[in-house]
Amino acid sequence: MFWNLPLIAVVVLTIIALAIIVFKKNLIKVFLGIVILESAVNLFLISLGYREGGIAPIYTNAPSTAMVLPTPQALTLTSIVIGVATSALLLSFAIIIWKKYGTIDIDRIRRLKE
Amino acid sequence: MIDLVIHALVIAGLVASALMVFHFRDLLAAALAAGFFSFLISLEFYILQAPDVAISQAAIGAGLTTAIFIIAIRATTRYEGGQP
Amino acid sequence: MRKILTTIIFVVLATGLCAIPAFLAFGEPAASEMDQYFIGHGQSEAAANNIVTSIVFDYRGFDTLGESVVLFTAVVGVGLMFRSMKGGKEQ
Amino acid sequence: MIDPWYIAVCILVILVCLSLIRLFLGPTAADRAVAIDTVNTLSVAVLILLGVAYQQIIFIDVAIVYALLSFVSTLYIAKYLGGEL
Amino acid sequence: MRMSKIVRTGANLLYPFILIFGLYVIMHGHLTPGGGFQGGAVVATAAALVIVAYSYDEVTGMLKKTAMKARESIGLLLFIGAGIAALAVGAPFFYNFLANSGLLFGMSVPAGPNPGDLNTAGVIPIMNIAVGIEVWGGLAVILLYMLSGIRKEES
Amino acid sequence: MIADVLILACLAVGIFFNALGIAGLLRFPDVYTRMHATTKMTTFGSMFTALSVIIYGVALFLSSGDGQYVTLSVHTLIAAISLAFTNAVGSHAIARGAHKAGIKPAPAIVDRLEEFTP
Amino acid sequence: MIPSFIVENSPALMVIVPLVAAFITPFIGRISSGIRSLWVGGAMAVTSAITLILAFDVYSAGTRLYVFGARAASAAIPPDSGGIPIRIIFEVDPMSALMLVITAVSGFAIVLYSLSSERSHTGLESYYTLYLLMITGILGMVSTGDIFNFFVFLEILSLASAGLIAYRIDGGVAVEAALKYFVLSTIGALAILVAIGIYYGEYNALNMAMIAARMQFSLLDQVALVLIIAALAMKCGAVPMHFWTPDAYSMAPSSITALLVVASQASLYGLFRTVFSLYNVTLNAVTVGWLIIILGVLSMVVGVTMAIPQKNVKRLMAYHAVSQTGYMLLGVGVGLAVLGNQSLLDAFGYMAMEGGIFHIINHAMYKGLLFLTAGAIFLRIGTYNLNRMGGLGHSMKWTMVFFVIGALAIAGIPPFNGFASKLMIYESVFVFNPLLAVIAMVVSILTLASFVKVFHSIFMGPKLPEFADVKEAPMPMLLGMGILALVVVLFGLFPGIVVESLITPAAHALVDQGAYISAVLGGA
Amino acid sequence: MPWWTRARISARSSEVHETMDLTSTLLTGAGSWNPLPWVLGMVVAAIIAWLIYSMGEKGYKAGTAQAEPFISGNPEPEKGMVHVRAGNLYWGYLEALKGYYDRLVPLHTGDLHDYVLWYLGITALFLVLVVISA
Repeated sequence: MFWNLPLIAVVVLTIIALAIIVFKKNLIKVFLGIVILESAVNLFLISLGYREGGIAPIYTNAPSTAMVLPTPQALTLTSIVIGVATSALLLSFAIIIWKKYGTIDIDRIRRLKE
Repeated sequence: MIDLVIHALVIAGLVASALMVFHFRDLLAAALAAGFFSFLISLEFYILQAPDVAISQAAIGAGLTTAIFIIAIRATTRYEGGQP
Repeated sequence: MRKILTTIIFVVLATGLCAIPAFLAFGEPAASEMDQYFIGHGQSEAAANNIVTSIVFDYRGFDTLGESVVLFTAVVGVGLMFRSMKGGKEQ
Repeated sequence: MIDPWYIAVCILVILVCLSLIRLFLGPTAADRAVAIDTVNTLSVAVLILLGVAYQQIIFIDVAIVYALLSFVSTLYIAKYLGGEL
Repeated sequence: MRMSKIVRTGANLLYPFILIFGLYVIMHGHLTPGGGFQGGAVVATAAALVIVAYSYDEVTGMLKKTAMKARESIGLLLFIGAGIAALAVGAPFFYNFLANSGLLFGMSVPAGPNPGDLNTAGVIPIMNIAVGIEVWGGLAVILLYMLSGIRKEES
Repeated sequence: MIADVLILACLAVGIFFNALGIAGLLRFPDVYTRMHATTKMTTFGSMFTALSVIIYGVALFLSSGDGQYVTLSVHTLIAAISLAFTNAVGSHAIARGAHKAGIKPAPAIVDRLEEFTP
Repeated sequence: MIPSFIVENSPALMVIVPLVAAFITPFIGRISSGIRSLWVGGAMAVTSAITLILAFDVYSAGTRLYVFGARAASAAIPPDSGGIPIRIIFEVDPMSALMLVITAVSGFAIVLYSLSSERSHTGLESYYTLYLLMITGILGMVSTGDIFNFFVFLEILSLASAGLIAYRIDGGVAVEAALKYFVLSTIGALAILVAIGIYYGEYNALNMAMIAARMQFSLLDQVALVLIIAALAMKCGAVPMHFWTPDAYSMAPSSITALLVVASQASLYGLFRTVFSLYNVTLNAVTVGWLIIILGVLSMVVGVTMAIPQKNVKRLMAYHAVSQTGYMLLGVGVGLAVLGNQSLLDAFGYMAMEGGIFHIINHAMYKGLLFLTAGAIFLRIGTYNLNRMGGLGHSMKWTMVFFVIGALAIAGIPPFNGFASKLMIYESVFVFNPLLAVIAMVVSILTLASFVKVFHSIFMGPKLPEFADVKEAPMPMLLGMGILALVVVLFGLFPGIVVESLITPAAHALVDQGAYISAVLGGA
Repeated sequence: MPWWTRARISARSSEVHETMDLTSTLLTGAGSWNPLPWVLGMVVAAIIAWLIYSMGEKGYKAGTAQAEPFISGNPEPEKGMVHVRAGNLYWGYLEALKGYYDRLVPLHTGDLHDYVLWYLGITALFLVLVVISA
């Protein structure tokens, strides 16, 4: 049970991130929540590939016995770059909204309804 | 055994810094906490034997994401819900 | 009302996500045939010592293309946001 | 016998977690920036020592990247604090 | 506004150093941890360092947005070109046609733990370089655009 | 044997100074004093831990003749040098930024930066 | 006639061509706008041609596989890997081919349209770049056989759509819509990524066929199923997760809205693919089927009732898009609910699914046509507000004709294609549960009612003085609308051959999990 | 002939109407639908309508006083004024379903938090239902 620590951390971090997204009114705060959510998912992927006593999947002079699984690392690399692209686009939206509306409070960004 | 302790400490730090992001009303402080979070998750990747991912998280997460968040805070507002 | 519903949603989601640590073992992957193949053959097929790189650029190179395109898309989108709007009509 | 590298790493990680307290308390943003800067310094030591503890020489690259790059975000924070950004 | 002279000097000194290190990370992507993305991010951070140390107007003289965008497109074209080249050889898209061929980057690797050789891995180093160029341009231009957003607000 | 002692000594010194730095960060009253503690102590401490790794690498190289340990030492040296460089510049920038942000060193009598910058 | 090189590599080429075109477009735009138009139109034409070639090949010769980076298709599954495909595989079966046809036709028509509709706006290089990337995203999503690749293309699609929704940033309202869409789709995409991680952790495979072959429907699989279907149902705009739809559809440029409809259909495709090809009979078909049916019925009713009081014509049409999505969910949901029972499936299940799938292609065509007409009207009179329109039938005759075709098709008036698919849905759903069929018919009547309102207030009445000098929409726009209208009319006049040759293979390919798996894994 | 076509025809061969054009006949589960007779019927109806139209009064001339409406001598209102605008259509329908709309419209708050919460709520609901029923 104790060994599942990273996976438990994934659950806790996901819930914290969703709480930030749902309870915080400020757009930038919400985006920070999304960043944390992304990191939690990345941590999930990486911990799927961990193998007890494994070394990094790189052949060097280090003694090669067992290696951790490489595929999740490749997936996570992709996911990290997608994450930074996402946050850049989101933040530029926030800046434009600040310019046009004068606020980044979610309660007041409500011109589209019904 | 002792690597387990390191592991547990890093994860405790992760959860603590995530909670700090939740707590701070000063967005700059929240962005700093998120930078700290990025660093800790990079350390966690390092411990989980993923140096490739650790490098990219360190470069992108701790370096550039913090920078663009700070630029965005500068372009918008610093305090959640107006000046305290 | 809204608070109660939100709490219920979060409790249910947390319970559902707890299936992950309950059923997936950390440290001993349930199955690893595909990754064993990469570890065993990556060096001879892709001729790279770094297995992660050989997956990223060879076995799953198409994903990497997609990922670069995502970054490109984000850049184009950000450029669209901060474009100068001289000499054109907008809504 | 426990590996001395691991002990050193463990103590340093405890120190990192302690500086989290200053990040939490710090009355001004500058204090928090100082805490982050400190952590950046410590982290390089942590990464180097962990790399040695794992007997993986290639891991040191991560430490170099972190040492070079964390500094940039510090500069952004400082520039923002000074109102120059 | 530019930062103090100490910072500027430090940035000037560190800029080539970070660039070289980024190139190292890119070029050794198939041997050590790293690769196109990581190296590109490192190089982009060097650009970010210059951007932060000098004022925006000075920076736009040094790092042009159009040049950065061009870099991004060229990197991507190089990357997809390395894939299309496989089509030209008669293999499917993204086939690693250079690996173990004896040509450029075509040396084969002995099995098992070894320090590795730069001249291996076929198209992987080429793709690393391409992605490195792309990520460099992309991340730098994102920073420049966001700073230009601040500038427009002031004027 | 001497190498072992040296490594352990450097490690101990490094960790001791790092701990001092964190103590200063936690206990000192304002930004500038905290920065005074952390910048000097942690840079010094981290340099010493890096030094221990360098000694370790050199010692292993001398005993085994394996080239990879030289790589270890050189990379660690690069990390340490870049750390020394960046840390100094970064701390300077933070201090200047904090001063510009209006945080004045409370017990200071003479504030030369204030006098020189309009 | 067609070089075999193109036919063989068409799955790769259909992604390569728009990508390369998108990378070069920013430079082309610097030379001159005419060359840019030519470039984009040409690139889109080539893409459509390759896509149609591929679709034709799939329909005539069966499922196509394309393995990226391996000399032979057999190299995708090396002997040591435990039978797991290690490389990314594009698996184009008739269902994918149907989506490819939709994308090719609408994409080409819309690019013709936007060549003149967006002429006077700034930032056109970015516009066309993102347009081509969006096409790439849709094409990749519907043809990939690798679940992580699906996620990557989904992200390309989300980012490109978000950028394009925010295209008209002047008022800031478009940015608000884009922001809402993008936050939701990011969270949804991360949920999908968690599900991918669960599959990977359980089965150590990323290929959809391989996961399907090993699927056990354990508790973790159930969690993953829920994460995927909730995210994809949100992305296709099912009630009660539809709130982003009217915002985004009404604020995007009209040409993009027409493409967003196709993008939603791609998400819908992902949903069906997950349910049918990934899980199929292992899941509790009745529960999941009824969940999808309930989502569909809610979408139909809420969508159409919210549409009636709308005053903004595009918002009204967006609610109708939600409502029509409900028909597809209903049809395919009925097919899913009887999945375990072969006799019921033969009796009406296939027919319901065919109706739902036929509705996908019909909806993409006529809804795209309607949005394009709305854009043409906006181009000439500068407002979307129905209260300020009137009497445009005198000056915009062709636009009126196209609008009438689209409106009659969406309302299900007999000679048009909407009637055919709705008839299939009504008759088969009536056997399953008469109440659902009655609701579907009532929704259809309400749809007609609301389009009568739109038609009356835009085109009918005397010529208003403020619109005295309104001209007909320019030629390329009419051409783009004409292509879609032609497809609508043809599908309406010859539904038998369309269903027989396009829809039935797609429905059977969707249901037949064994064929999907054995196409990749061999005779297993 | 592809396998699906064979399967289909063998399943429904009894229902195929040999006389009708196969390309345009749509077989639904309970019957068939062919649009061509419908179109034919519409053409016939149009011809009949045209015949009736052509039998009409020949003395009508547009543009003369004949074409003006007779409103008991009142002046004819402006053309733009008589157009019924969209907001006034379906007033009765909306009034009749007021209770329904009063509940439905406020759900569309435009608040991002609500959007996210609806999504998460549906996920949670599906999770409960799927896991319980499995």
